[in-house]
Amino acid sequence: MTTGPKDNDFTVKIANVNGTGSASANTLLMKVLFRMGIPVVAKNYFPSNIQGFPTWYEIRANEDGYLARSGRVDVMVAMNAETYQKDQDCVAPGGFLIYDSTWPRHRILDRKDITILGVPLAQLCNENFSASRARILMKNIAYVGVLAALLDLDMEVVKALLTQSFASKAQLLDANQLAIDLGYRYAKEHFDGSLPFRARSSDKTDDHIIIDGNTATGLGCVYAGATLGAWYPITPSTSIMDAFRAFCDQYRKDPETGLTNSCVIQAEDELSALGMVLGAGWNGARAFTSTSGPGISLMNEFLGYGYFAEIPAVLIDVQRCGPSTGMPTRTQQSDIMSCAYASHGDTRHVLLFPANPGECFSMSVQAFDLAEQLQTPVIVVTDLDIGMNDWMCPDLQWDDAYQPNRGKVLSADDLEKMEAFHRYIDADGDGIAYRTLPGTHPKGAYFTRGSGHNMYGAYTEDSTEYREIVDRLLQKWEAAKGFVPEPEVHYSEKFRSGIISIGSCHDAVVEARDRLADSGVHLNYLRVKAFPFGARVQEFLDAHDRIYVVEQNRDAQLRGLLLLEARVEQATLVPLLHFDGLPLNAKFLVDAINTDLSKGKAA
Amino acid sequence: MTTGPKDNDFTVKIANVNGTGSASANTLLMKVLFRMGIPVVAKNYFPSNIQGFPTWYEIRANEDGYLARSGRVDVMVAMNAETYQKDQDCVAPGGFLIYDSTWPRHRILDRKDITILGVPLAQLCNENFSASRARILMKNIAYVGVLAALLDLDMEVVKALLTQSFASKAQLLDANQLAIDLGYRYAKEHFDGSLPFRARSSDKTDDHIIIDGNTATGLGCVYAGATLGAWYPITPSTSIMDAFRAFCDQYRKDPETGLTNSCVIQAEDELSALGMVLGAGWNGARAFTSTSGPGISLMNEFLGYGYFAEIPAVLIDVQRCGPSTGMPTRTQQSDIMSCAYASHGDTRHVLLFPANPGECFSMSVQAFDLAEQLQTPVIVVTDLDIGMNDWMCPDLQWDDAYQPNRGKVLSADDLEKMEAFHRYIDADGDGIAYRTLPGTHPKGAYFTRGSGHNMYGAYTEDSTEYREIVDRLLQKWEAAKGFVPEPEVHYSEKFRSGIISIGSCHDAVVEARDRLADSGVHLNYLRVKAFPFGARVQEFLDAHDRIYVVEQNRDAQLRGLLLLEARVEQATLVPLLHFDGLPLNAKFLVDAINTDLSKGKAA
Amino acid sequence: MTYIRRPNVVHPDMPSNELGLTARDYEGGISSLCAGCGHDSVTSAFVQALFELSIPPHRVAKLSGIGCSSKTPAYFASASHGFNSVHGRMPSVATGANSVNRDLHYIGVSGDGDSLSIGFGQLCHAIRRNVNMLYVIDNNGVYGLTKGQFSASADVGTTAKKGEVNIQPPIDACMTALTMGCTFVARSFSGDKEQLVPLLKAGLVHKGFALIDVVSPCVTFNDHLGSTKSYDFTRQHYHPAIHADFIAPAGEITASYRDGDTISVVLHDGSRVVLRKVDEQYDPTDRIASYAFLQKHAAAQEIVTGLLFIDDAKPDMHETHKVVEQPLNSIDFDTLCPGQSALAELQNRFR
Amino acid sequence: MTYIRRPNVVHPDMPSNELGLTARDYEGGISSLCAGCGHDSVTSAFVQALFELSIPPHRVAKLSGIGCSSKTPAYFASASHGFNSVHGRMPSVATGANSVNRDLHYIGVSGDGDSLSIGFGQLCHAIRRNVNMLYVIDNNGVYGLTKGQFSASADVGTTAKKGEVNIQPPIDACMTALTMGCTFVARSFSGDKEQLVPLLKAGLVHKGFALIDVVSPCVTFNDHLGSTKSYDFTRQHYHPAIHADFIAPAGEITASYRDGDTISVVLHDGSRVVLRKVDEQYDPTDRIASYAFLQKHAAAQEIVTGLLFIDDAKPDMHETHKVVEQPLNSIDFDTLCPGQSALAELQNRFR
Ligand SMILES: Cc1ncc(C[n+]2csc(CCOP(=O)(O)OP(=O)(O)O)c2C)c(N)n1
Ligand SMILES: Cc1ncc(C[n+]2csc(CCOP(=O)(O)OP(=O)(O)O)c2C)c(N)n1
Ligand code: SF4
Ligand code: SF4
Ligand SMILES: [Mg+2]
Ligand SMILES: [Mg+2]
Repeated sequence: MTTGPKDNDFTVKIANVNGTGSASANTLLMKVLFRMGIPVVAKNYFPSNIQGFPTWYEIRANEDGYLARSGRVDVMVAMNAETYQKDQDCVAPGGFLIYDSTWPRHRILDRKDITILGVPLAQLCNENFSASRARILMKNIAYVGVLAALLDLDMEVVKALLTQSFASKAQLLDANQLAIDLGYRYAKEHFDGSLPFRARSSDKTDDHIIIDGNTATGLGCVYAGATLGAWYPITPSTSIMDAFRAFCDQYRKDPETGLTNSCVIQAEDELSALGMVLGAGWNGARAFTSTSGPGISLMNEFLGYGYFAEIPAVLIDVQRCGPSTGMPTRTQQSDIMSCAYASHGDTRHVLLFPANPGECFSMSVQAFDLAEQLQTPVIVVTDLDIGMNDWMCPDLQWDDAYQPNRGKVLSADDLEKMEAFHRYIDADGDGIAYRTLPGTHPKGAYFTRGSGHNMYGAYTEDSTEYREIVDRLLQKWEAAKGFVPEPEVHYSEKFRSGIISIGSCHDAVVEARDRLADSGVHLNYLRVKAFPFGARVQEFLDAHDRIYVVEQNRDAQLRGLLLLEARVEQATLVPLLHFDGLPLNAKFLVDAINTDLSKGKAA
Repeated sequence: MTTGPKDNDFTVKIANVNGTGSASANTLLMKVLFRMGIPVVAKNYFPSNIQGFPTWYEIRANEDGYLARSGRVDVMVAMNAETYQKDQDCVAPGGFLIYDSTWPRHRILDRKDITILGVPLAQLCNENFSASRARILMKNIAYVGVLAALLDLDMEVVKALLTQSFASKAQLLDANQLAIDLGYRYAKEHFDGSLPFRARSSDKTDDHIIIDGNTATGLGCVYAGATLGAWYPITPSTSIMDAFRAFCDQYRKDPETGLTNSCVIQAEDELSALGMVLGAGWNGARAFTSTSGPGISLMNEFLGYGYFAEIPAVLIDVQRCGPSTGMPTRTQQSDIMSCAYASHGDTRHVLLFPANPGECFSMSVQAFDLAEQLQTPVIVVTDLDIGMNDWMCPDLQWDDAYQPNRGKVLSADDLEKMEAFHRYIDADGDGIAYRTLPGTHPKGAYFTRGSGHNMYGAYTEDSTEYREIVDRLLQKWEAAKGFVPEPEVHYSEKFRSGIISIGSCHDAVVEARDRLADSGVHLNYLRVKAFPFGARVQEFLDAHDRIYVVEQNRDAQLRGLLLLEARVEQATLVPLLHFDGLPLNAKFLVDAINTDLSKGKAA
Repeated sequence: MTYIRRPNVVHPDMPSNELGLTARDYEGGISSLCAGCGHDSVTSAFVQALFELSIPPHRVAKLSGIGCSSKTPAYFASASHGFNSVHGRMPSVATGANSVNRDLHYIGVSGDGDSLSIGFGQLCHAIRRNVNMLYVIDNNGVYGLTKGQFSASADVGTTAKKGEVNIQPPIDACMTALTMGCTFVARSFSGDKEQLVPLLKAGLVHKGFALIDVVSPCVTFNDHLGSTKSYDFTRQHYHPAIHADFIAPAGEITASYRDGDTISVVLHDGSRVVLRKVDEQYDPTDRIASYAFLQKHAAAQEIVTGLLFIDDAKPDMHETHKVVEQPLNSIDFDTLCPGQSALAELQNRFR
Repeated sequence: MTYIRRPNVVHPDMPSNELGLTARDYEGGISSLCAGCGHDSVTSAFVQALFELSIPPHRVAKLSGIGCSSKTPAYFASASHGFNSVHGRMPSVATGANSVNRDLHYIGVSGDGDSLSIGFGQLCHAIRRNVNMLYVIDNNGVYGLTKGQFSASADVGTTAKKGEVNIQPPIDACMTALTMGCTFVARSFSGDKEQLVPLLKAGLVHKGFALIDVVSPCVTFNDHLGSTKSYDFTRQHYHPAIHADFIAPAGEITASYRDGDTISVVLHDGSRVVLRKVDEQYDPTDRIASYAFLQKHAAAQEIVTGLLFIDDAKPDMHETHKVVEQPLNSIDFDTLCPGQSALAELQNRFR
């Protein structure tokens, strides 16, 4: 589908062993490209252990600004002998493989259609560094030097980045600089010239940042005014709370007293984490928890409670590869269904689906507004790819005029003026009742419960009273459709076929549509941003005969939600499923859609 | 819809206060009718507390043998002054209300279109019994005497039942006999003759028993050879484990040693209960747990584990009214969706849906066979109505030739002969691999895990290896369709409209179809007995243009499953939902279907 | 049902507290429990304790799990917010609620099933965090609401109503609390209001987690002969180790105690708990000794009661987490949100 | 990765045990843990203990939760079945497995996060049931696998790698076990194989729940200065209270001990644990004293090690539940199923 690598359009993949400090080398390389003004995509494939396992890092440089992985490897840096075979296999024909030739491996590295470049990295480092840890670490920095030579990287940028990173550690700076030079010089001396595709300074990254979704989410929670983060550590969501805590320390800590305007509690498990969030939400604070699939499973009971007792709560589910413990360091979108209907009984939850770190920031703020407006748990459903990988995105923006929407909360004054307060009366006809906060006013008291209750908040086992409550909850669900963010739609009335997709599939879909358009296939596109679906999703469904539903799970869960909660025929929705744990790429979609279209023609 | 009460076709409802011993009086009344050969239906509406709350018991006598509640009250015995108003309101015009006229209540009991009969029950009992507890208890027995007179009950049967109940307690027998007589004599003396509808001895209950679903389930687990029951108490499932334990004591206890061939463990919570069942299933025993909605929510994580690690387990979910704690003593079918897809990630579970205690018995046996055949958790999804109410059903049958299907388990001999054993290889092409049990043979060892694993059972984070496993699980899912019980189908090719229903809706559907047929409306009928759906469900869907999907929840969960897992258009499936916590009745369906049909005509 | 509020007719002679409220103002809905249930006595002790402490009812938050015991918050202080959570998970809800508004009084009411089985982990971790709350376990040795199964507090040898004998050793809430570092550990009996009320008061004022394990008989399922949680058995095996008097900050010690027999602990707000030793050896400020005392008497089937251990100095959750004094739920949004200029600056880090 | 089995080349001189197996036969897959991780030492102690006890590997069932520690069952006894369950819920799985086949040896391996946070309730209830198993906590004070958060066993004042100081008081696994009625409570150190191996052996033979809390440093996240679970700190604060020697049924006491300094406990199968007191006052059969001893030394930041408490007489879960001797998973179906005639008779009750 693509035309092979060219200047500012190539993919470098680095195979390494975790625990060897390769992360900083890889980030350095990616940042150099970014600072040269070339859009970059970085994907990290790391193992679910701490040290000694294979790990890969993939950088796509791409002048056109496509943000999905390319699905192709032009340069492989193979630092892990254990995976040489596999790593060699995935290089595109005509590509390059760099390996540590301190120990030559002609027998294994035997492909004839690629160029194999040996650099004696270990030897170079052993000759130049004495400490054993430094020898390991500097090998990695040295390959950055090799790549700098081969790809024509701007050495000023490299230097500036190093200087910035090691501002306060002069010794480290020198060591790193030396390692870079070792690699750079070796390459310049032993390989003639650079590769046929190179990095050239550009201007496509102005007003952009590099950020991962979890950091952006943590930041969003700070900006939303959250004061309690309660959580239990789990990959790949852990860095959300790390970020929240760090930003609270930065922005909310009184330097004199050392006291902070917020609280982060590491709960004993996920049940407890959500219990804390519900307690805080009931008590009038903005509170959230972050977790991944297994946590969502454990939170089922409390999620149903939050729905039925109508308590605001924000959850972030950073999806990973299921089922069960699955592959904790691989990505998937397979919690969609379980988030939507978590808990026994007739229960439904409002979901938001960010597609990138920028949306993680804005949607985490929206989530708090929605949770308080609708008095219900709201789950921001993201994934490992968005959450833990470094993404390029436009600068985050904040509107200082923003004030949080706290929903229908009665003040002491309101209560003072009222004859009597009843918790679950639908005064406004939108299915949303007024609530009160503990401690506000004696008239505000009510008894929150997950057992049968009537409009007045009293316990009931009466069929009619029960129906009034659950029917109103449906009405609230309808109201929610008007509050949640609208989908992103790219639409031309000429076309009767389309794509519906979700979350981190977005960039692959964007790229695939362009490639398909190149070959005359035009597909409209809707990206769902929230559940329940609103009117614009329905319009899109109505307007098309054939819609590819692109998502990253085995069981077509988004398609399932559409069948359950919108008006559409099964045959209209063609599932396009990618679920091997790696992020989606455009080629997969282009191939799948072309195959489907040719089947159509053949029939 | 019905033509009012007549002989052997009437409904008596008794309103009382719980904790006053009314249960034995009510059961006595029901059993008298049953022994007179008249089919009966009994529904108990009790509160979620222990003492002092309103409680109702409804008996429908019905020569035709319909087993749903009638949705009508012909005779109300109003023993609870607190609910007089409400109880009076629900009597059908022309009906009767009996109350304790020790304290006359002409002001409240004022309906002119019904006959109000006062019996000074308290006074009669106070005059004849001295102990205060006896006075309370005997009031209840006394109204059975009143009803015996009014309904022409066979006093020989009454006497025989009493004698049997109090075989060893002569004093109690006398007291009860006296109380019956007091009521009987008062009625004979003060009311002229019996009611216009009476009980007449018949022969419609031969070879039938009266049993509740939970008892039948517990018995089924004994017959299936289950040796571990691990559970956490929860209404309305508790009596399953009570029954299992009692039957084990009866059939499996060595009278000499007092030791039992099975183990019942009251776990500390539901997570633990399912953990125990999985541990035992892995270790080669038949093990089960019983629970209700909140328990299913808590078991989500372990259910996903069982699915992915492929461990047999049997769960019984006795559904109650949700969401959240909901109404624990009211019935609903609202866990269908959450059972089907419990747990995060792409997870699916095999479900069985009994419609009555007879099927609770047989399906709990089937559940163990399926769980071991398919090496996966199987959930028997029943409900409070089936589980806790007394149902009339044909005698349970057992085939002594039955041998449990233990699935693909390798013996020590098998292993001895094998070169090497690998846990997840699909040798037979049906998606089901061979397993081994701990302790059998050194060659059988493998490592069970919920994290990514390959065909050999080894840990993996490799995309291809992961896909092999989850794709095979889908294949197994397909295989399951051939193993699960087929639906019950009543079918005539002439009709293009039908009903699909599930579980305890069955008897109301049967009756509704007859009534609709009376007025010329003919509907085919399919009752789903299992999930996944097999070919016969698809056939039925294909054969109809309009199908009413009858179920007891708000969100049309069965209809949802059909949309997700079968080929059918949304418009074909018309939801007919009853979810106020009371069991379904035929009138509700007849009315709803007639309304729908007349809408069709008007359009 | 709980929406039937008691008629609020106040007898003119009814005593009123500092807020001008009468005990009636601390009552709640009519109980739905069985007549004679121990839990109802605990409820009325709560009414009295809250009344005597002159706590504004709306400044109290009542939380519970699921069970007969967990229903009782509906039966006192109807002008307080209540949170009847899910089974066994109240401690986490209370922790979260407390974390964002440290200025309310938090009362948790739970049962032995709720706290020692399904909720055991949460209870222990709330104790470990020293969440500032009063946590009462209405301990009847059975699951009342699900009709009488043994709970984890059922003693070895106790019999069920139908005769079954329990062989599983019990979990002792007080010993557990001591082991988890609890800062206020007491045991009492629903039938002894004189002992219970001052304990509730002290627990309400104590800064940190105050656990009171109240033996509270279930008349319907566990009050028969053979039960070790019946009224009779409890009365017979009652061993008050230490008696606690609660004295408000302003109050004076009116009663005079002999030296050596009393220990006086000053609470953070200046109020005092005066502990009168019934048992000579007892030192309620020595965790190890208290534990040993409990173990020894448990082995002798004695139910040791009183304020068994107190330590008012340990940091509570807010101090441990270094959180500001002001309730988090009342901090201005503008204080919490760093705004656009901070965001712009921050992002230079991300280039 | 775990499917890479070590080459099974056996040195001809390798000692073999009663079954003719060598230590190699008790090894497992190659560890994926960090070089130097304490957990790997525990693994090798398991290899030695199992080898020395001559337990047929396939008669062992290894169970674990989730964490670095919970991965280790894959690294020993590859001829044993393993069950790597979900986080914190291994005790229930082990309980269920044990309930249906009492004839296997059950080994649970867990971490401090797995056991003392998410799994705390399950652990305590498995102890309470006295499930016959050996349960080892690889205790490093942090969540290794999720990269170094403090666990519930982190001591007050210990610092995280990035400098954060823990203020939350720890949960002590041994004190907890004593409080829950545990029948075998020990503490050891992954760096002291000489102490650990006999403890593992005794724990494997003990009838009932044997808990061994093994301080097992995390070299990656918790082995720095300031950590109280580092190798250095542990060595410096190590306080062996009592040394346990395990003696197989047939064996003789070869070493001679002075009277008064040793206690010998005979286990149900005739084997013996001989306890040599390092600390004069120590009595490992006195639960109350052990607890007090632990508390006292914990306050002094001393890590008391050895077999802290043993009681081999308490009924295990099978006895409590009055279950037959024969493993339930091997009982004939015909024995279990009452058959049609019983059913027919039974139903007369239902008419
Ligand atoms: C998740 C869940 N499991 C089980 C139940 C059923 N249940 C309700 S109350 C209760 C036990 C209550 O016992 P306890 O806490 O001792 O209270 P008591 O009724 O004895 O006062 C149980 C098991 C439930 N409500 N939720
Ligand atoms: C339900 C669930 N929550 C969270 C996690 C993430 N998680 C994996 S291991 C672990 C902690 C492990 O700590 P510990 O038991 O001490 O083991 P260690 O790695 O320190 O040996 C956590 C929180 C998980 N796997 N499952
Ligand atoms: S069942 Fe027991 S605990 Fe529940 S209300 Fe009745 S007496 Fe109290
Ligand atoms: S992270 Fe720590 S606990 Fe985990 S393997 Fe490495 S050293 Fe061991
Ligand atoms: Mg109780
Ligand atoms: Mg750890």
